[in-house]
Amino acid sequence: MVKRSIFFIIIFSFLITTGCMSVSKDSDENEQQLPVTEDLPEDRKVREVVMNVTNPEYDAVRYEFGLMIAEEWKKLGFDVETVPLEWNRLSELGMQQKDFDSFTLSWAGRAERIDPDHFIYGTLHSSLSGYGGYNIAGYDSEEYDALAEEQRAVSDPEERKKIVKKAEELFLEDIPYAPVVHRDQIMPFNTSNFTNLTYMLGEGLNSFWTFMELEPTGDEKYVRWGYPSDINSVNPLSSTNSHDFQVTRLIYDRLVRITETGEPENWAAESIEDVNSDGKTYKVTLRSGMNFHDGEPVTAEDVKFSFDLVKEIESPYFMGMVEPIDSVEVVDDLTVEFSLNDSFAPFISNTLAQMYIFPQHYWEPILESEGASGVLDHQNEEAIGSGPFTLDYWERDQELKLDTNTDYFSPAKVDGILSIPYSNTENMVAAVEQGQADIGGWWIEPIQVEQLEEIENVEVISVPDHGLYHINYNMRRMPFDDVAVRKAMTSVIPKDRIIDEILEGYGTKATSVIGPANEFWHSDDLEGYEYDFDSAVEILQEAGYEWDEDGKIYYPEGKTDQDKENGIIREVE
Amino acid sequence: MSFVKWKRVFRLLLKDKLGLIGFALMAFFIVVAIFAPFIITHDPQAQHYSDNGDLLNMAKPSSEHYFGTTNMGRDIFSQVVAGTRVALVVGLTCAVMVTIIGTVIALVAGYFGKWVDDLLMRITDIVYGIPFLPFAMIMVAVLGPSIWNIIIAIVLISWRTTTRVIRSEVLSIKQRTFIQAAKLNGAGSFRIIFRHIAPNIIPLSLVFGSLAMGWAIITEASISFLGYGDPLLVSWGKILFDAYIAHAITEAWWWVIPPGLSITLLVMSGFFVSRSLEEILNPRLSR
Amino acid sequence: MMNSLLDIKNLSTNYQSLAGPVRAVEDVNITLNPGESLGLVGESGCGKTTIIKSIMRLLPKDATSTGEIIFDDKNLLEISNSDMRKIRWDRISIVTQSAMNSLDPVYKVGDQIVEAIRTHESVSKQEAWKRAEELFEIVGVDKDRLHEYPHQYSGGMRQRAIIAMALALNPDLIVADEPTTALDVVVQAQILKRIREIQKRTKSSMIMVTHDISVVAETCQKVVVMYAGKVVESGSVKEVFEEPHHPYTMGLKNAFSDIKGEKFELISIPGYPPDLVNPPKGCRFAERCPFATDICYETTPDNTEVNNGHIAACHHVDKVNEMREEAKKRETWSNFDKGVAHK
Amino acid sequence: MVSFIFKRLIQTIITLYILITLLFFMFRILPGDPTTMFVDAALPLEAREAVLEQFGLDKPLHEQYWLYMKNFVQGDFGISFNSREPVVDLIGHYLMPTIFLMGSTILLALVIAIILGAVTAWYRGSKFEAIAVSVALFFRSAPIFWIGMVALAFLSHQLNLFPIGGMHEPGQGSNGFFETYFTLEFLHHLILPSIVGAAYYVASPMLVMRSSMIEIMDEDFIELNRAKGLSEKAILFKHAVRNALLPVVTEIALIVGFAIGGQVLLEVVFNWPGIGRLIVDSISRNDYPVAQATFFLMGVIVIFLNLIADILYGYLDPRVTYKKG
Repeated sequence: MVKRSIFFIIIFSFLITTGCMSVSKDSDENEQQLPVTEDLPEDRKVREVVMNVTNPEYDAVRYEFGLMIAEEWKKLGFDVETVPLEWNRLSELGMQQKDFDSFTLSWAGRAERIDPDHFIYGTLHSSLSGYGGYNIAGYDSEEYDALAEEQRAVSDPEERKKIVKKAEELFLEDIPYAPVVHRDQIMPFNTSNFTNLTYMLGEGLNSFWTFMELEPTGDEKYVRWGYPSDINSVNPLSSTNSHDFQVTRLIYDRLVRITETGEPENWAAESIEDVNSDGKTYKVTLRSGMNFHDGEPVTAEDVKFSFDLVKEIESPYFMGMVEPIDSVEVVDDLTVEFSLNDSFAPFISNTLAQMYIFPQHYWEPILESEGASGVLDHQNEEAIGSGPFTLDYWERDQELKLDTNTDYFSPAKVDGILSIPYSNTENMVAAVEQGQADIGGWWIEPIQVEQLEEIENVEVISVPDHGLYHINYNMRRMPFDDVAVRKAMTSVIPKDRIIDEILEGYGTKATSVIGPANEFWHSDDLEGYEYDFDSAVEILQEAGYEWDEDGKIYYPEGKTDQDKENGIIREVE
Repeated sequence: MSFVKWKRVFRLLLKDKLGLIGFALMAFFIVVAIFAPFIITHDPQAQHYSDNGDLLNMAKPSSEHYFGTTNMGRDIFSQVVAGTRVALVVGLTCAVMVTIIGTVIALVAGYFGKWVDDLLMRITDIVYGIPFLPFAMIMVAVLGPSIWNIIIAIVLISWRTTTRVIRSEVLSIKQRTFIQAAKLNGAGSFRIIFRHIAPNIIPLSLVFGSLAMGWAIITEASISFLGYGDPLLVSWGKILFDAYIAHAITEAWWWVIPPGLSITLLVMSGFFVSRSLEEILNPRLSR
Repeated sequence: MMNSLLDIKNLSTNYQSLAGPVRAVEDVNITLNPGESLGLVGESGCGKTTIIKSIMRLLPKDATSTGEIIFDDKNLLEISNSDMRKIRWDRISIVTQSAMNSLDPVYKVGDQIVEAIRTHESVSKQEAWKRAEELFEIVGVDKDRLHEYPHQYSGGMRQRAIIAMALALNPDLIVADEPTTALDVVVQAQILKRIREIQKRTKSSMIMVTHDISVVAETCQKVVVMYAGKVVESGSVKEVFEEPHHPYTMGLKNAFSDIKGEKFELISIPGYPPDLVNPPKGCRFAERCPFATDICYETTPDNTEVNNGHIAACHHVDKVNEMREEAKKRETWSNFDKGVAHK
Repeated sequence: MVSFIFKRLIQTIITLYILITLLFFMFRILPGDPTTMFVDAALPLEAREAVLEQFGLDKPLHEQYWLYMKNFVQGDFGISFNSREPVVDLIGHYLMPTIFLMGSTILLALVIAIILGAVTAWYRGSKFEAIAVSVALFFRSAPIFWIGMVALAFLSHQLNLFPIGGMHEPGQGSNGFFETYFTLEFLHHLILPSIVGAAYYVASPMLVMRSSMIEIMDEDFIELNRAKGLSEKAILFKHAVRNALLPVVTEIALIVGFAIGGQVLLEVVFNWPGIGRLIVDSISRNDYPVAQATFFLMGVIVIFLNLIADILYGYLDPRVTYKKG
């Protein structure tokens, strides 16, 4: 009996495993009509393409719209396999090795990305299409490169904007990646203890200004700032995690800060002067009377030291910012002069507004005794800066406490900040709901908004964002090398449905790379791609693509990916 | 087993209500799994819209959607039904593999003793030292989030319990007179192991097999819950995970309770069945 | 008769089983006077142990006893649990069948004896321990070994330890349930000798449960022979064994070497005891009895007092001499075995 | 006895060595470039290589292994890729909370298990037994995270009886050991996860206890004790439970192994700052050194508790002799 029952169990389990494990039911949607050509040669058939998406834990939105778009592509006759990948893996394959067909990605709307340089140059210039570069699609156009370089050199904003627009037009024509949506930042806030809530483009409630402006209404004077993970390090010199900088920028001061509306504003710098009006030499005068948290004054020497330090130790986050700088000279106690290699339009917004001022007296001894790696490995538990908050303590994965620096030239109105890491967004939202945290510093799911708003004292802010959800096409591979394919695929992205169904209306259609939230740099007359299935078919038909009886798509005559492995036509350098 | 013994088994079963419930529950889930395509009311991955064209998200249970819908407008009832199949495949595959691997290792170690036993037991010790869930997480991270990788990870670890218990049983059986007699009669090792010892420990293996099934299902759910599951496969753990990341715990009980309860009931049926098997097969406990 | 120590009247005990109630003991009557020792003999499964457990009230919960067990004018089947606990060991102690497993493996032997003493008497630990040492002297074990654990003892020593424990409170009645079964012959003899001595010295009554009639012959004055839950013959050892009136007793006698050491051919009784869920209608021994006639299959035999105090339950006590002669022959039993004897 | 412990220690060390080696290979074949997570993707190639070199990731595997073993022996688990803090210090931050939660959970589970196991065996066949066993098996069958979720939703969100997670209310400060772990406020946070965990762990030791009790109750010495006139209570606790405990001791080591997995889920659901969360985070960040060391630590806990359980077993059961090990 026993033997027989084992036998049955084995047979049974194989019966159901060999049958498909996933269960589905055909939906009776109307198939789109495609023109049919009979007797197409098999080798012209377009290979199966892969759409990589993040797994839903990392970002449910990207996962869902990826699946949705893949369905549309299937209707066009492409064999699409959707493969969700864990973020690390996706980032390695997609962003580093460029080993992908297509994948969903989002450029977060950081403050330094308000300046168009990141989108126009950083994600599209051909020099950045190699290993690890941000030009993920592998876009390679001399005409475009020229425009991207030109906008860097022009410092007059109006002039620059025109060039940016030209570049965008060319981008839309070649469509190396498909802009999908700009997702609004939705974050929860508990109004019980604080008022005067300020938030910012791209940063939402995590912005510098939020903490500077909040005013306590009762006895609770420490803002409890929830976040779904802890920071990695309080040493900004070795950190690369953006949340680390959301915390350390409160401790360390910057010469310039980007305002709520996205313009650079002098901060620790009293004045900045483009000495020869050619964008190559800047003279910066510091505010007088600033001190580090240990009481030492902030001087021009510290500023110079900071710039030199990050260059010397190759600080991963800051290194890119100081690249355009040739040298930094101390003019007097409060004045420094920056000499640039070449004029660099985003210098103020992306360099001066990002760099921290590090105390020379603190870091120099470490650099001298332990060298660059000593500085990078330094735990920096005291975190001495000159910013509006001082570090009280940091208990890993428990909490981090900042006290308001009352000597600061523009002190915050709260007594300090408690940064509380949660194990995930769900716990963070629950904490805000329960009034155990005042600010929830992470996107919440649109579906949660309604529930949260019903709760007394809970407010949900929604900020339009200049971050960009998009789909990368790998132009190094067939069939994505063909602009007709990219155009057709882009034309069937159901942006309206994505916004309505996945984002519950909390988002705007992306027409081009620079979103409407970025008011100054956005050009609202660029129309981009709307959902239009028929025109997508037309584009493909005009380019010579054909379909068989099963609605599968075939290359134009004379083209085939059969002799190339995965249709790869260009390797990543 | 003879007819008389069957009768005894049946009578014991009737007396053992929990065992009966266990067998009934398991049979129920197996039927649901086999006929899943006919039971589901909608495609588990399809999104549903209300009459005015809006996405039907987080809808309460209704006659159209028995367990309501998810935040993406998917039918939870159909997802739970579809998840039954995944759970059973994972559970049964793991149970069979764990039982076979665990039993064979135990037989070899227990029978041959000496260095073979020592070696195999040290390996078992090492496997015991491996924290199960983190190991499974790493395995899935290494091999990719597919359900088969999860199964492999579970099997690689779970045989240890079966082996340890069965080995000691083998050791005690080895001492019994009929084994000694078989040895004296010149029976070969292979014959003694598989003809004389194995039949005696198979009942115990079955007990551990049904426990392993529960283990496997829970582990799969846990891995899915931590976000390492197969994102394209509707498993119960995945449904719970979706509910969790959508912050539906407090809002949509219909999304949280059915998959959780399904896991619990199926795993529990495994326990009841194993317990009942144990009582039937081990007269000392059954008296 | 009023001064008898133990008087079992019409005791019947049933167990529950899946197949139905098992009538393990039926209509048993036993009387034991102070200082007397009684042998309870029969094959295993005949209900000897059940009687003991009924006396001690150690039966499983699903078992039921009817009748009376009068001990010291009290019916043990009716007194409260706490009264029963007071009687246990203090008045009736037991030397169990398998001394091997009768000691708790995680406590020292001495502690277990002390525990028994201190449960019933409020004496200090030291005092109790001292008594345990004396007891060990009586049973002939080195008193240092009180500090050891049961697994460090040999089988014989464990048995002695249990005997020592059984004596600890000077009980009125000692029940020895097959005390020597698990031991080898030499040790058996020593233990039996020790038991006899002790019984003489302490003047306790004793019930010796065994399947070995030679043990009874050596140690007891009275004997009760049981078969399949019923008493088939009882009386003084001398009478019962020298003049058995029941064919089963005759057969039993054949199965053991003679009391007086005369060499006999050992003849065993073929067949198996009946199923006690559905016991046969007439005499329970009929199926295995070479002298059974139709009446034996139909009617339960009455107890016949064949001599003063000697009782046998057989339809054919009148033909006893004939049967005794036949029973000595091997063919009587083996022919029957071939199915010649009846039907 | 001493030689037994010695032999077991040697075995343990060998086991640990193999575990360490296994770990090395397991983590080296993790896909994904470890630099992906902690180096900005826009870094020039040279800078990336510098980082690889710094962590010794550019060397051939056997050299990496040698370096790795050397460091392991010296208790140097490297520096976290992520936070650049020495791994040993990092784990130090997370160990205590885990010890407290896991300790209280297992202790609670064992106490309940032993009592319930003994009582259910004693009242074998009663309604109480059926209910107790079913309830224990229900909690054992339910995914721990699900029970945690439901408990949080009901007890914390709806009824507000317990905090929704974490170890302290915000702003408790960075305190000393006693102020951190011996306050009512900490206890308040500890209760719910402990109960949820204990409910999950209780079934196995309880069932072991129960069947061990059932076997023990059939033993002759229990009957003899009854014949000795001991009260049922004395028999139950002094003899039956005491003997039945032995297999439960072996079970403790198993529960710990099992509890480590449960702990991971418990810490995630209850936002507990322990090593369970650390390992989840470090695996998803490809932070090799941390994941490796955390994993190793968990293994060590299990292996050593096995060893301790073995020795304890010998201590509790006088029958065990250590002559042969």
